[in-house]
Amino acid sequence: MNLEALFFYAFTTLALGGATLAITRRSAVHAAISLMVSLLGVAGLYLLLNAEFLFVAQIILYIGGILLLFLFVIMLVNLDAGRGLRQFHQRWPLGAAVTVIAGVAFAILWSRAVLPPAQTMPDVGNVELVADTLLQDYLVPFEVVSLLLLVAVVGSVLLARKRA
Amino acid sequence: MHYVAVSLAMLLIGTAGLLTRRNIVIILMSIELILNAVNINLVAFSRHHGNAAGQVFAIFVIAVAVAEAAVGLGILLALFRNRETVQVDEVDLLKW
Amino acid sequence: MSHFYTDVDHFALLPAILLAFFGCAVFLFDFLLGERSRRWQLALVLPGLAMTGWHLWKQGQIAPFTAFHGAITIDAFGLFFNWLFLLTAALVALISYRYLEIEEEHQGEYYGLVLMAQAGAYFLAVGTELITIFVGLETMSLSFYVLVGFLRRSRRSNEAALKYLILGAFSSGILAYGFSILYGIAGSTYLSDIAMAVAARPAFDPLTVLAILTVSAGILFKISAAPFHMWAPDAYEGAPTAVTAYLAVGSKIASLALLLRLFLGPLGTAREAWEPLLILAAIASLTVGNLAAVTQTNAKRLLAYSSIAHAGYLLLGLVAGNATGLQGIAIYTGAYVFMTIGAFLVLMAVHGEEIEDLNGFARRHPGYAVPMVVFLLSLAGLPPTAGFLGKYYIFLALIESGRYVLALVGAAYVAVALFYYFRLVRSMFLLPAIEVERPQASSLGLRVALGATGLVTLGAGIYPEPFLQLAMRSLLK
Amino acid sequence: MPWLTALLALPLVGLIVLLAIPGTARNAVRMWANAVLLGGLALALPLWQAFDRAASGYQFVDRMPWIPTLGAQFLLGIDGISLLLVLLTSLLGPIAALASWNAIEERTKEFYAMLLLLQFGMLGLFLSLDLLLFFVFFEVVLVPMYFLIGIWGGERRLYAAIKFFLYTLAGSVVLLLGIIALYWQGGLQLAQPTFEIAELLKLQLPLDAQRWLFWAFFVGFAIKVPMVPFHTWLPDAHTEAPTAGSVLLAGVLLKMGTYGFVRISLPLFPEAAREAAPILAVLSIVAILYGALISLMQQDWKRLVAYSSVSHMGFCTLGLAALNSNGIAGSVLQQINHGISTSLLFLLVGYIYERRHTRQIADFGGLAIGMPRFAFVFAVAVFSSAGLPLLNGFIGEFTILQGAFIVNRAWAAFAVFGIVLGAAYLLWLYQRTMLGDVRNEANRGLPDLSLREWATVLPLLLLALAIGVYPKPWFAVLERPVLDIAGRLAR
Repeated sequence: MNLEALFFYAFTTLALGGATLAITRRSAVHAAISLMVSLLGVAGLYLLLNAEFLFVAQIILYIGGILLLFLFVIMLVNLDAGRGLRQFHQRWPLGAAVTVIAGVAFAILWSRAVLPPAQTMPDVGNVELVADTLLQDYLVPFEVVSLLLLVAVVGSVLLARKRA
Repeated sequence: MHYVAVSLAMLLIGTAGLLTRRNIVIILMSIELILNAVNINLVAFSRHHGNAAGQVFAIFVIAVAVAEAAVGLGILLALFRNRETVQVDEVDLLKW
Repeated sequence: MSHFYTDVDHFALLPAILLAFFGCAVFLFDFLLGERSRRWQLALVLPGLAMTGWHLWKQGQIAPFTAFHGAITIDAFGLFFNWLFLLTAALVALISYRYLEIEEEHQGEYYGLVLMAQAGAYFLAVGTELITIFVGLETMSLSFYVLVGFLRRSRRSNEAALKYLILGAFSSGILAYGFSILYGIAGSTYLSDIAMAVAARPAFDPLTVLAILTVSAGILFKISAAPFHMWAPDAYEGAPTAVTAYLAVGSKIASLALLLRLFLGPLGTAREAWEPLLILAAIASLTVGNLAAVTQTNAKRLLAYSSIAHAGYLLLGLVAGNATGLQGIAIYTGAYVFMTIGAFLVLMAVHGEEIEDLNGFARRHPGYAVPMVVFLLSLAGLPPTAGFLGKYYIFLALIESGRYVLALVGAAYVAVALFYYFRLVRSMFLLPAIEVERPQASSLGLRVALGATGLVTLGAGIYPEPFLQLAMRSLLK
Repeated sequence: MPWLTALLALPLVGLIVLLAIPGTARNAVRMWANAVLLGGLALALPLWQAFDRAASGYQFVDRMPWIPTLGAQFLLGIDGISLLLVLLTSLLGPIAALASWNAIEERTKEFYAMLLLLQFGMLGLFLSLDLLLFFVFFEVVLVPMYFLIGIWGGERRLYAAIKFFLYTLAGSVVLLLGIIALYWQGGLQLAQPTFEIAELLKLQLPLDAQRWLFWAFFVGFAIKVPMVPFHTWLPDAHTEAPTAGSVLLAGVLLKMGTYGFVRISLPLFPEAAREAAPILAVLSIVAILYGALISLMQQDWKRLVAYSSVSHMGFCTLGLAALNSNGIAGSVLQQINHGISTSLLFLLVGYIYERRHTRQIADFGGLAIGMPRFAFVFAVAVFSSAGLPLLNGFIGEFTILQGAFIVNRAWAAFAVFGIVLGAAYLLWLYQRTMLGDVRNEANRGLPDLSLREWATVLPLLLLALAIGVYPKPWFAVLERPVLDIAGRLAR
């Protein structure tokens, strides 16, 4: 087994294991920590895929930003006081069944999928490549995403601020 | 394409979490898992096709994830304020 | 300007820039002036919309053209939907003013978010590149999540927003997964490239099918078609009524634009794979929407279920797949904007949400009750109203393409729809009022909007020719 | 201004002016509405003189573009069949309005507004020669009738109103699909797709298409008539409606269904009609007998009249099912007759209800003693409805029987049995209410017909007598169009 495969399986285990734990833990704090493990694993996969920029972005944005947000809210609303309550809602078998059916169908379709022939990456650094693509071909979404973030900021401030 | 399988597994775990859990914070985390599944796909295809479009897409997906999490948690806080003594777990929203 | 950002690019982006600019201006005024900014809000929003309209009109003079290497295509299709967004936003802005005062949530952010949502929707109509579309969709959706939860002190509003956000984000995730597959198929995010790649694949290619499944699930969610409709009744009921109107109209037709863009564009060659899916979704929507609406006691919920049924009719237009079907969709959506906003604005005037609250309303306020009858007849699809024309075209398209059974199913549900719509009429006209006068959320803006929606709904039914001409020119590509 | 357009526009203009009158000025509202409807009658009556009986095709045609994109026109015109129905509508409108003068105390303005809107819809339906326009008017009448029943109706008005609306609507959506399909077929064959009936008559429809279309139109019209399996809305609607509503419902609205058969189904789909004729005939005979038997059992005066409508409309559809000129001419005339006699019956029931506030037959008896004039008018109405010679009902039913007899003797035989039953329940009704001693003191000293009430019943009485004694001019009007239709059917 070569080194890359080893890393792949290691990161996959982290990603999927963390994800499974995240959705099954009773405590929200534990779930958040499992989620962090999972996201780290995904970051590792990005590294294996030569996406260094995303690897950094994943760690800084997700683990630094989003998870912190989650933990902050969990502390604020003291979720763990509700630990004794039911963790799954009543119709969970229905949700699980939908997931399983979709999973089987998707797996079958994927197993028969044929991708177009592979191409090689241009021989420039990943960050330069991403930057070029982003600013040349994807200028519009780059501009629109500023609106998105503005809405998110205004919205979350509006909703979370104390009553006037 | 092993990465695609990882992505699918991630998607399903996220979906399962979203459809079965009651805790809203964990449901929001499930959405993050789903978006990560999308990103694994995008980055894997990006390498397969030899262009960076997928990675750029993934950046935007991360931005969207940040925005959704921020607004989602903002709404959660507003809700919590309105029912201070009540546990968030009891907000049995996803009944259908 | 650099070659990254040419004059044409700027011209194509201008309406969105204007919307964003005025949206930011509203945010800023509110921040700087606080209470004093109130009277300026509409004075910012309406001119902003007017300027946007002016630029849409100028775009129409030279359309079709593409910008940003094909990421944006300004064509008759996109312009048509953008005009509808513009009308919707203007009507919503007009009817919101007094409502927000009564709810004591009168804040500038509201109008800013309305404009931001419209800016996002702009890219759903003209975007021809997946990332642009996705970011535009999310901008719109996020604005709506916040708007639904705008009554921060109302628990129902919070819960509705949270539920809407969770299911909306879920559907966005599924949609993004579908987009990732489309990127996997083509190696590009531009719709033109994807179209070629999909066309080169065999029928029922597994990857294409996967993409269709996930993309259609995501978009059906957004247009609240069954079986992905479960968020709609709660979100509609919990949201402030003005937002419910915006949600029912703006969000739905923007997502419909995306649906058409994708399923007639890049996925058009895979029709045999998605047509059965959409037929099922259409029938399910008609059934769930119409049958569930019958038992509702809350007027907003009733309209929510009925809007699920309307999604079904719109899908039938796409299923028919001929030029008549597309005209039908254009006419239907055009009528839908006016009749739906009209119905919601009357509910706002009543300032009540239960059907009982309407009891005896016609005696006290015939000026609102009579137009409401017109809106409801139109929603049900009876002549001589605009809604009849939409249904007429959809049925014609189905018959032309030999889908008689679907036409019959669609027609049969008209009678069911009339039954529950007329429960509102029954309350207003036939039942005695049970309590004292409620505060009536009437205002100049509301009356202007009522006049406009009423006139169009009835006028387009009695003399439809100009409206048909407009719709014909817009969707025939 | 063109004649028919003016005739159609009058109630609408009247309605708009009415809205400007303050609702508190009840008498002004009443007078205005009556004046408008009488004006309409004055405008319609000269048509009878001006109408050219020898000419084939449509007369007084007004043609204006309406929706060129669809090929729909604003196209009005009449032939002998629609002439009679337009005249009937123009006559019953003012009668219904006048009959409501004292009956409607509440929401008077809205009531007359609905009446005018209803008149507009009814006239439009009989005048339009464009299918889409026809359909629009087919639906337009539903809304005012819904309100007439729902606001000013009896105890179960809410139920009856929505039941009426839903039944008719369910039929009309199928009718719409039929119209669309016909339009589409027309688009395949004609240079320009159109809704114009005269153009669509030129189509060569394959039998298969004819069948589908015939049955689609059938559902729409049969519910409106109503033919037997679809009749259950009628007793409720009639019983609960206010007098004016019942009069117009029975007198005019039911005819929309039979008129649809004559105007559209029979001439456009002759082969399918020939195939379907036995089914139509059987349904008609069932309606005749079933309606009559149920009428025999009724305890409620108005409900009895309502069920008698089912029976009498059965004659109209039986005449159509005969597919020959006798049957069709008899059917059209019988539609007019039914409009006259049933309206009379409903008016009289309404007047007695205003006096006694009950409709139970058992509560009455011996009314003839205190109200001789009322009893006289009621007698004429009953005889007319039962089809006694020298009155209008006899002529219509006799012609229909002739037509049916030519095709199938059994049909005629069953129908004759229906006439006997009809005479039975009507005369029994008369005996129980008018004759004998006054058993109930409340029935003593009731005021007889007032001048206003006389004004509403007299024109109908005279018409009933005129048609019965000298039917020739009426058949003369019908001859051309009926022969045209019968000719198409015989081909």
